[in-house]
Amino acid sequence: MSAPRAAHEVRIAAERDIVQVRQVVRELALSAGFSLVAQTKTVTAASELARNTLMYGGGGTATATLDEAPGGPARLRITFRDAGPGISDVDLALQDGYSTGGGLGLGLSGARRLADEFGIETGPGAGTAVTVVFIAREAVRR
Amino acid sequence: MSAPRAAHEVRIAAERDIVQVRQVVRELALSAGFSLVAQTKTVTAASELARNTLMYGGGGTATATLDEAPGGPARLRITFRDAGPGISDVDLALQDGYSTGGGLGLGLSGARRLADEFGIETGPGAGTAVTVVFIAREAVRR
Amino acid sequence: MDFREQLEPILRALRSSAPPRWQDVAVRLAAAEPDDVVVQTLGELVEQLEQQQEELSWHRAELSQTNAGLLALHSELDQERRHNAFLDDVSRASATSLDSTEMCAALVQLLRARGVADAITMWTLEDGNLQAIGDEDAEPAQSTRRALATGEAAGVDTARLSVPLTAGPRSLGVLDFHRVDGIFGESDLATSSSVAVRVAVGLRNINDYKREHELAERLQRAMLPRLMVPDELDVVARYRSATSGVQVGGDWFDAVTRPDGSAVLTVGDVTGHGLDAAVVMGRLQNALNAYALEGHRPALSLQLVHDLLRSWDIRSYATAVVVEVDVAENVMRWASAGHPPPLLDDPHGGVRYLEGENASMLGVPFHQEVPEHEVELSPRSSVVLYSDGLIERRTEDIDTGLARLAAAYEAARTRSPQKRAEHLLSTLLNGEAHEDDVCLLICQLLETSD
Amino acid sequence: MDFREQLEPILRALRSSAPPRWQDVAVRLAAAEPDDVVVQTLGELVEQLEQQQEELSWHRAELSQTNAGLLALHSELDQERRHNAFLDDVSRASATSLDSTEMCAALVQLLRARGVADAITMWTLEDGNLQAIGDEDAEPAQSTRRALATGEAAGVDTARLSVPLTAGPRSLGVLDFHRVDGIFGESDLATSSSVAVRVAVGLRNINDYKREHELAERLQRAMLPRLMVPDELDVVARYRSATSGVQVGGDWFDAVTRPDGSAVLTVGDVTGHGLDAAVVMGRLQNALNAYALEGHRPALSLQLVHDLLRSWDIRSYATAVVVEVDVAENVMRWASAGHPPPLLDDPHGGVRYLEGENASMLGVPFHQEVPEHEVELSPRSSVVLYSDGLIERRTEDIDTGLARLAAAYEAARTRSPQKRAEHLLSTLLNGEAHEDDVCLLICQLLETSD
Ligand SMILES: [Mn+2]
Ligand SMILES: [Mn+2]
Ligand SMILES: [Mn+2]
Ligand SMILES: [Mn+2]
Repeated sequence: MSAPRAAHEVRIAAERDIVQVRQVVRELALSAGFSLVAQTKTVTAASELARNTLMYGGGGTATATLDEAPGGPARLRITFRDAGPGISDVDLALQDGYSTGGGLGLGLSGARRLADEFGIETGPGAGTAVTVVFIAREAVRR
Repeated sequence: MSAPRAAHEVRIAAERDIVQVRQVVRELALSAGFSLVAQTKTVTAASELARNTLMYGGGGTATATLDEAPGGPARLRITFRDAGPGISDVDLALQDGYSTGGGLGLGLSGARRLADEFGIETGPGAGTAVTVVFIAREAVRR
Repeated sequence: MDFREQLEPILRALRSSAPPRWQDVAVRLAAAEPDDVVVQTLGELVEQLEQQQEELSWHRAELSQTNAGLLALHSELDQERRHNAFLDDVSRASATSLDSTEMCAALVQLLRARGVADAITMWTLEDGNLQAIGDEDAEPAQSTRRALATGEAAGVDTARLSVPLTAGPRSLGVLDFHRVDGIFGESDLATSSSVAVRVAVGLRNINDYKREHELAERLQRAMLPRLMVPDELDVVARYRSATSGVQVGGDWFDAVTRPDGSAVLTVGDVTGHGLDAAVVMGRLQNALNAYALEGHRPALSLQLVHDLLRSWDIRSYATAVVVEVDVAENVMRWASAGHPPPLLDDPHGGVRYLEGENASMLGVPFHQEVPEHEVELSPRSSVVLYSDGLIERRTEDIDTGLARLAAAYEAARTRSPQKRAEHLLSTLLNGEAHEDDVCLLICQLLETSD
Repeated sequence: MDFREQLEPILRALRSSAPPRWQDVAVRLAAAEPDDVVVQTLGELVEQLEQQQEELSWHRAELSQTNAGLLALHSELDQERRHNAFLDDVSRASATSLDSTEMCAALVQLLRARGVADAITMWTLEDGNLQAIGDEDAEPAQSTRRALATGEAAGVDTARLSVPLTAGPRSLGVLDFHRVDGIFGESDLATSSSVAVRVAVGLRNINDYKREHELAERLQRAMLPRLMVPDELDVVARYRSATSGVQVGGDWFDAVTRPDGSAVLTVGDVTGHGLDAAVVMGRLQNALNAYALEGHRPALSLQLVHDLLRSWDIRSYATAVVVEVDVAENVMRWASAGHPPPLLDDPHGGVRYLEGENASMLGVPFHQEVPEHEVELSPRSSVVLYSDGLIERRTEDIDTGLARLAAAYEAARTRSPQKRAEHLLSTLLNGEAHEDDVCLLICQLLETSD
């Protein structure tokens, strides 16, 4: 028996929608028992991906789902979809934007670093769908 | 011959002043050549101290000075002053708020952790002055 | 009414279903009295909106900057963690082997993977001279010598960076980092010296271990016997230690040729195992060797060594058999102190154990005379000396073991002493782990040319 | 016109110099036509303000949450870095000493400072049994045995947590963590096993080193001579190695008492230094000891040992002096093979060197006869045997050294042999680093009761 899944969809059409994505994701993370640090990582990644959807994809949607498998840790899955021009060179786009200074790379590679799982489907003219998964963990006592 | 010092004072009387403190500090950090990470640490600490000034000191001022000693690295010094009730037990207030869950401690101990130098002058009924110094460093290549 | 300019774009941007038309509003505002409170209110609201808008944009900017800072922080952390993991690996590679060549190989793999260097040379100080590990003939470069002399890294801006290896105040050597393409810069100093610190700890342990290991090994090697036999004899000896790792035990064999051409063969067994037994063994072997060379007969040699052992302040016992082969006279004299009997293979008489009265073990706390026996030797005869480890099994009586040895020796009769020795060991020990040391010596008379 | 409720608080909160009074505005709004565009505009602006206010509060909340998250992240990083630094220290403590007791002490200090444990016990496997370092009699606890048997930590929820120490597939022992106040929980498992992994690496090296060190040490100890002298003599001997760390060299002394009560004293010196010389030394000493005990006179003993040395397949030379003290007859016989002359202190005749023909060095490639000399001894006479390291200096001729030794020995005439030996060493070596090994033996006849 698996716990009920609630899908939360946010349209991303304007700057103000980014902050809404943050809040939806934050609430889900909070309800799944994410630590403050994990919460911040999740929200930061979501915020960057939402910004990419708005700026490079011409807007789209963010869909967040909380997956509470029985016995296992909670998994927060967020998918960002747009119908924009797509990314022709994914490898290049995934290079660490921090060091190369590119705008897109910063969010994309940063989000990949922060997420536990990361997937991207895109191509020239095919739009882009980025999925990140964050897993709730017991705070490790050092 | 020491470089000119520019003192920037921001009154902290309302919520909106906190974001102004952030911006003043961010600009000074940027002009002193702080890396993005160092800048973020500086702004985060300043923001927390400004919030303390507003919430526990009943408002006050933030004074930011950039000290560019010849030959040495730039030093960004920020002092937060209020005429509030002061802190009776400084040691307690400096305990890591993250683990003890207290409101004041979070900002104070966090700011101390982030700053290169940290000083506090306070006492019951004597108001509070907190000074933090951040030093610009070459990004260390690992 | 200077809020009108701001009001117009606000009104135009409204997304409500029926926004008021700006023209209509503008007409009304133009006609309004200066103290019209509704218009005044409109002005105030516009100003309020403007201020709020500004505040909102500050917040947006701050949020996005902070986000960027967080990403950058995590990127730095990633680098830091990888760097720490790398140094951890270096520590591990420096500590997990006490063999310097293995350590170098493990290091190079790490340094290559990390892009720190394509190769390394580890120089150790031997008697004040730099010696490259794995290449005895290598000459240190100038930067290597400089690093050693100054105690600081040398070779920045070249393809070879030399970093001193020090443990406390002691200089252990120099680590050279090489790059095939490219040179080392100032920015490589921190990493290379972090590596060197860890390598130095490992190197110090390697040096300490090596010193002790070499000392122990040479001392043991010096205790192993040297077979010195005349041309008329073919002598082969084997030693199998029950203790793994140690090269000497309490069992020994020896063969010496006297100036007169006779040979003296010995097999002995000091009670107990390990190092204590080995030390006593070394002294007994050495003394028996000296007595034999002096010319003493087997019985007298055993007699003297019994007295000698009693004179030492140790409580040790030993069994031994001494055989003198007089090649000129074709005679063999032998004496035994508590040792299993020699096995003789006479082409005419067959395989048999030599029987004769034994003395007690060497070292027993009383004076004793050692009886000596003599036996004639046919050409191509051979004699087998051995320690009890070859024949004794926990589950059998000793006669069974003796019979098995004789049968096995007989079975390999046509073979050379070497082959017969291997045959005995494989047949009697059966590849199993043996609980006792095993010593075996076979001596065969060769066909003489005269 | 439902925006009025929202407008009222907005208007009241205005901080401008002359804000419109709400009552006035309310009156006007009540009187307005439904399609009044100014009033409609007012409504739209209020709605806009409300929306923007909400957005602003979202941003404020996000910014403050993100700030809190950043602080928490840095707090975690701090812990992580401290944890890494701690484990680094553990690695260092485990690697910087090859002495297990020192390593335990360094570890406890770290573990205490970190609050991980108040004490530890390190158990090593010796012949399959657990042995506590620093406490031979300690018995392993149940959790210790369990950790060894299962290869997993044992003792959670008690005050003793036992973690296995393994190197690859090999079990090396167990590390017990103790707490004085409090118990160990599940959350202590990660840290304790990280510590154990690092300690195991160090322990493996310690074991390897210890094994070799003990082997070398015991072999060396076995080579050191034992002075066995009759009651009538007071014999003292000293050895000073030129090579630090090694306990044996090419110089030796020996003293043996025969069954007839006579004593034989020897000092010898194998050419060269270090281990090779030490091994030859051990065999020569042992053989001379055997010959002496056999009853041979000094000259014959040297003669035999010369032949023996020539028979070995090594190219080594040695000098030696052998002195036989016949206490019953008050006579001393001596022979020397290339060795510096014995020094005699006769209460009646004074301090003088014994003169007499020497043989060549032992091991020279030709047969030689060794001359023997005899001298009468007065009661309380003493004789000094020594190796050339005591008298030779690079910058002097040998006579100067001999004269200095005689003078120094005379100067300390009234003292005991022990004191005279110390006096000679301090006077002649002068606390300086000496280039050659030094061996010294003093033998004094005691006043006999009869
Ligand atoms: Mn044995
Ligand atoms: Mn045996
Ligand atoms: Mn010497
Ligand atoms: Mn010498």
